[in-house]
Amino acid sequence: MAVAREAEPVGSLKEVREAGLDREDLLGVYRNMLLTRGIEERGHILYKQGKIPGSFYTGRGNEGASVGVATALGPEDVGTPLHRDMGVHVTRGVEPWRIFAQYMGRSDGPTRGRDGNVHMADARLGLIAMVSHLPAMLPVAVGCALAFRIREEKRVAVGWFGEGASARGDAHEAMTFAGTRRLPVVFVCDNNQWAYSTPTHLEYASETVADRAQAYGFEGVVVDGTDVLAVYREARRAIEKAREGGGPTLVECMTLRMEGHAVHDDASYVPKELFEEWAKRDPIERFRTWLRENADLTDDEEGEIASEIKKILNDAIKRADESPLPEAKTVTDGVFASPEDLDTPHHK
Amino acid sequence: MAVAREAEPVGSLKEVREAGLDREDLLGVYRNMLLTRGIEERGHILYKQGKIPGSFYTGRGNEGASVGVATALGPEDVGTPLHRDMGVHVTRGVEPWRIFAQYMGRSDGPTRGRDGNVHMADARLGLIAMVSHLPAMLPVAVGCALAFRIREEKRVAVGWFGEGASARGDAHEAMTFAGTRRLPVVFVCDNNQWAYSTPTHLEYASETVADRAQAYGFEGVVVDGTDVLAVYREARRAIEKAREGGGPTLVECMTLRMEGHAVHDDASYVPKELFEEWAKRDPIERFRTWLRENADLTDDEEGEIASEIKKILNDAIKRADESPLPEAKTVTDGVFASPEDLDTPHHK
Amino acid sequence: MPVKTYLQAISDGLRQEMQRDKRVYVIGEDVGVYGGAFKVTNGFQAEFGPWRVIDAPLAETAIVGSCTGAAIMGMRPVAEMQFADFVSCAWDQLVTVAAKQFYRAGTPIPIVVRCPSGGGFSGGPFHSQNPESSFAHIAGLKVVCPATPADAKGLLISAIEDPNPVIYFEHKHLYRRIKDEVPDERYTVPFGEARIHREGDDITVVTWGAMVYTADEAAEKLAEDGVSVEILDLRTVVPWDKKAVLRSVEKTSKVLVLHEDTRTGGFGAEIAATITEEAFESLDAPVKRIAAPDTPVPFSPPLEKAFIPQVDDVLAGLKDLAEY
Amino acid sequence: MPVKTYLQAISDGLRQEMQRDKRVYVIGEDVGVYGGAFKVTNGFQAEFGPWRVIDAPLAETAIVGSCTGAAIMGMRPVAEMQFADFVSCAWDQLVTVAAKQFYRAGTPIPIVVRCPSGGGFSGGPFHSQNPESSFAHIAGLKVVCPATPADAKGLLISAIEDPNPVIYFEHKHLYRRIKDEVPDERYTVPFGEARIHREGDDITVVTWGAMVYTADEAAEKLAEDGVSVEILDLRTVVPWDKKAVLRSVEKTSKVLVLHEDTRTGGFGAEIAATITEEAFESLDAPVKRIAAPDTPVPFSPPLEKAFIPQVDDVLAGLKDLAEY
Ligand SMILES: Cc1ncc(C[n+]2csc(CCOP(=O)(O)OP(=O)(O)O)c2C)c(N)n1
Ligand SMILES: Cc1ncc(C[n+]2csc(CCOP(=O)(O)OP(=O)(O)O)c2C)c(N)n1
Ligand SMILES: [Mg+2]
Ligand SMILES: [Mg+2]
Repeated sequence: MAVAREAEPVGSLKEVREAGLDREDLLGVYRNMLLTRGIEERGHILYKQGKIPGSFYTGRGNEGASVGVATALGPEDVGTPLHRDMGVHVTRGVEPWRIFAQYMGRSDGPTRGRDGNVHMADARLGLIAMVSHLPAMLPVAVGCALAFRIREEKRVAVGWFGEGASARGDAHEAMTFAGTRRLPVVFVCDNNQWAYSTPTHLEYASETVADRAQAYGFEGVVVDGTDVLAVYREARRAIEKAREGGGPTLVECMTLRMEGHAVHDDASYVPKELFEEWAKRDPIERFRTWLRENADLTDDEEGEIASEIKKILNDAIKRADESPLPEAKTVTDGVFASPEDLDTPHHK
Repeated sequence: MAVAREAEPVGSLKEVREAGLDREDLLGVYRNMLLTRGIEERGHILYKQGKIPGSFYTGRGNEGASVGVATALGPEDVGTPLHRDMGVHVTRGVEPWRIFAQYMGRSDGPTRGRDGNVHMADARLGLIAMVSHLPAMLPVAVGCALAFRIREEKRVAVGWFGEGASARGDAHEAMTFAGTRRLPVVFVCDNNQWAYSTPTHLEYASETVADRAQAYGFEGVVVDGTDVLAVYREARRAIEKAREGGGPTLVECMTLRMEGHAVHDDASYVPKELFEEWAKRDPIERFRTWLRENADLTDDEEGEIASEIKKILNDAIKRADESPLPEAKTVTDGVFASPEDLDTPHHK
Repeated sequence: MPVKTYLQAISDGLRQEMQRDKRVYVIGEDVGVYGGAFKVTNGFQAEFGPWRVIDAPLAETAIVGSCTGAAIMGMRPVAEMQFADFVSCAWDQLVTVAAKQFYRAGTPIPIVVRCPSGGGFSGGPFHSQNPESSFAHIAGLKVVCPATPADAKGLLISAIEDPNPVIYFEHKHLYRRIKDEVPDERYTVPFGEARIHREGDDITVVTWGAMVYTADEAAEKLAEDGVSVEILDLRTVVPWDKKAVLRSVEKTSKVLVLHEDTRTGGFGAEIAATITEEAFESLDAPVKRIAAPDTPVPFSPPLEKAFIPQVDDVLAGLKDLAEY
Repeated sequence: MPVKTYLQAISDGLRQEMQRDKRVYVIGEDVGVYGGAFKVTNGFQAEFGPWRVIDAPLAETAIVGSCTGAAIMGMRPVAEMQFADFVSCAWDQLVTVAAKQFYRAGTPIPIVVRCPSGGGFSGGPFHSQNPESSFAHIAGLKVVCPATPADAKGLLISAIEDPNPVIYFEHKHLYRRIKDEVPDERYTVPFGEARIHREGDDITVVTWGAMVYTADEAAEKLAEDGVSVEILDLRTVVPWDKKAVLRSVEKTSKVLVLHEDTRTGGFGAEIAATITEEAFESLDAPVKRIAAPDTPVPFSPPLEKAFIPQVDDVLAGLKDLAEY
């Protein structure tokens, strides 16, 4: 018995305008999706060139979901995006060269070479760097919301989690606490149908992850994660509801993880037909078609955007590659913060 | 929106017979409830006399729920009862004198003075000793069920938890795993409306705890925990369903914790009217009335049982008091098990 | 100066800081309406309201994890574990998120986790532990173990001020047993500065928490034999005052490290190893450790007494050293 | 005798034990269909079926907690953490339930938790840790850290046989790098018996895991200077072979304790403190410790290299000792 609401797809430009996006915004969304994919594709190439140490993860197929939710965030809102959510960083405005610097372990990456992959965030953009341990950032997101509630600020926190990580206690405790206190937090489940090699029926036994919201006293919504506008609309609803004191919502974005878990994984355990089916629903392709049909996206504009993105990426990689590796002697710096370190936007 | 089933009360003797209990069984249930309460009342007196070190906890008001579930267990079934579930130990047949020895920290208590209160169990009776950390025994109960499933044994594990402890991650992970694998485990929530001083609406935001079962893909049932026969019937249904491969059930037994959290707590935060209301529904009194009305319990029988219990308790306390305190020099014994220690009923 | 119990000093210090700094809030199980299992926050909810004295669900991961988030948003959370033992349920949030976030991401996490710790009253295996050594090994956490009422207050205020995650162990056996003068005004006690609890010349005892008093009783007895013992109360285990310890060792040449936590891998090993490494030439005897044996904390009084280091155990250790 | 990688030795040992003993089963994330993140259980599910090679939900508490229950019911569970780092999510189940159950309730908990640990390939803060010291402090747990393929197999079988909870750290950097002869037949390597990896007379190195090879390279270099180094590979950290260590120290009079885990409160402190306590008169120099600095494990190669003790660091330490 499913109890969560299933969100309908988004139709016309008019509908989208009502949801708060004008044409310029829509092109921005498109740009962010392309940039997100571009960063990860280029990262993959850099990895194969041996320029990225360790492992490498991407969120291919999740660009609509991540950009959609991030577009719905207000400027003062905050979030804890995960390893499939590059689109959130991009949408919030992190400079692409810093992401490549992060990938390559350089001093100018947001973690200054101390962590890799998308284990990073720019606090000034309202984002908090993820840890590997999933979904340990959910209680943290709830704590942000708690701070907003205590101070009676109209701000919202968004906590991301995968459908696999929904099995862990941190998800439960975070949602339990948020539900009892009706905190201004939105839980976004990136449901890409696989947790590494594990299919969903071994991770949860409810029909959908969103069905679980009911157990925590709030609403669950399932949305097609390849439909960036539907994601945006549902995220915005949930965020504004939270902002107005309506408490949490669980928004589940359905996608398919279009690559292996990480570079080393060929995902041979995923049925080929599944990939084929979902390839047809590529979020970027889908949105491009929508823009052409509903917002008069022209060949010229498309080309312009594409070359703009290309230039950004080329410049970014070049600049990142000029960033030095951190010096060995700095290894013990900054284990503990000093009082001056509290001089950040949030701590002030 | 409640999604769990609400169990109806139990009516006639006929109905109970169909549920598997004859008159002798019923008197046994009555005895176990009286013995449970007697042990805890006497414990309380011993505590006040300074004979019990540390703190002291009782399950007053939960005798029907604990004895009811335990009565439904098969001889080969196992369970992880908690601090309100003395009735489970009693029903499974632990000797009362050993419980008093446990309370008083003597060598003959099931933990040989190493732990106190009802942090004990006799493994030969299919019970596993609880830890304080709640509800850490739920994943353990699930593991028992997993063993039964692997070996294809028709046995069932019962895991108890309080409504307060339902907030912790262990509950979630245990139920998630059990649900995905349809393991033969029954989750019993002793919902006594308080977690120490914390009321239920600060512990969970669903209407009932049983509503949460849906999130794990199995059935939830709410039953009046002061109605020992209704508890028995629902527990039995759930246990037999699990035994037949039907997977887990969450059975929530509604009661009121009729005393403070522990001896030191006067429970002044509980509205007086609530105590008054629930005092009228005392599970022992209720069952006694039912037995008189439905099973011809006579004054003579009642008197006989009462003095039998009294004698058991007197003898038990005397015998326990003769049990020596453990010797200081044994403090470091048995931190690690030896191969011979595996020579237990389950390990064989 | 008013004389207060250790417990009252903690309570008053916390209240004062909450009055002064609106960013400070308290969260934990039963801390609000009930005033906390040990009544440290008694009356707080009436004074500060339900959103600054928050009755949390029974969910240590949510409690500590939410503190981390709120701290990043500029709050100064003080979490209470009902007993120190239950901090094991927030282990991952502390070691994985809170401890490493500043080093990795440059985000300070100014949170305090108050942990009523320690044994001595038959609390049994799960209401008596001293888990400070486990946290002391995790880079990025500070670990505080006050022994006196004045330190309890001053260190708590320092902990709240500190821009890092601080685990604050308050020893339950000191709560009502130990009374002393505590200044009324706000003050801080700096981290990493040991307190000389007792001056002496012949043997140094390095210890903290309730063991300070055990050591003191033993030293008192030994004084009758003309052996003079210096007792250093570390006050904070991370950072620990290596300088003060080495200074004292240089003077006495003999050291006993004493703690209530279990021996193997306890923080006493770190102290003993460091002393040997850095003051080898000053030592007239091997550094001796006295600690609880490697077992869970047993419940029954004779076992618990055999578990927690007693005055006689310390006395015997000191005599061994004196005679070495 | 066939030559196998460290990884293959673990895999073969586990398979052999599962063939022999129906009570043994494997549970973990992606251990079944995928064969485990490092392919240790590759092909196992096809051989033993889905109920003996169990793909668990992403839920370490459920994984470890369920092992405890199944063990009490007579099974011999072997859990795999995908990376050792994630065992922090099962901390409470291990220290609160599994470690203490036998002492309290007399119920043995024969479980093995396999933890792929260690750094050296830019795994970053959460895929490189060596958390053995944290567990070594908890009474009731055994802690195993094999360094060679033959030990990896024999210690794993001992771990499965052992009636206690065993945390088995398999160093990822040895997985495919280290190859050696491994007997085909079933055999056990007893816990608590150190292996002399290299015989020598002048300095003793006490270490385990991947550091055995780092120490060996340094010793090789130092041999050119005519200094002879003895390397003891502890093999198990709990129990650890105090006797063998003291025997070696008596011979060499100088000791270096080396580990990849961070320094403060690391298990090296316990070893150093014990050596000083029990062999003070044999020591010609203070026991030296080399370990990772007190930071999270950094990702970027120059930082990671500065974090993990390198051959040159060990060499410098040995030279210091030689010259003391
Ligand atoms: C607590 C924890 N255990 C194990 C892992 C290893 N791990 C990394 S990602 C992953 C799968 C996560 O699945 P899901 O939550 O669905 O996110 P996805 O990767 O599919 O986006 C696993 C098991 C982890 N990161 N954290
Ligand atoms: C993990 C954990 N945190 C805190 C406690 C302290 N504590 C003991 S009982 C209790 C309340 C439990 O409430 P509930 O689960 O409803 O059980 P009840 O005592 O009401 O039967 C608390 C907070 C604990 N035992 N375990
Ligand atoms: Mg997924
Ligand atoms: Mg309750």
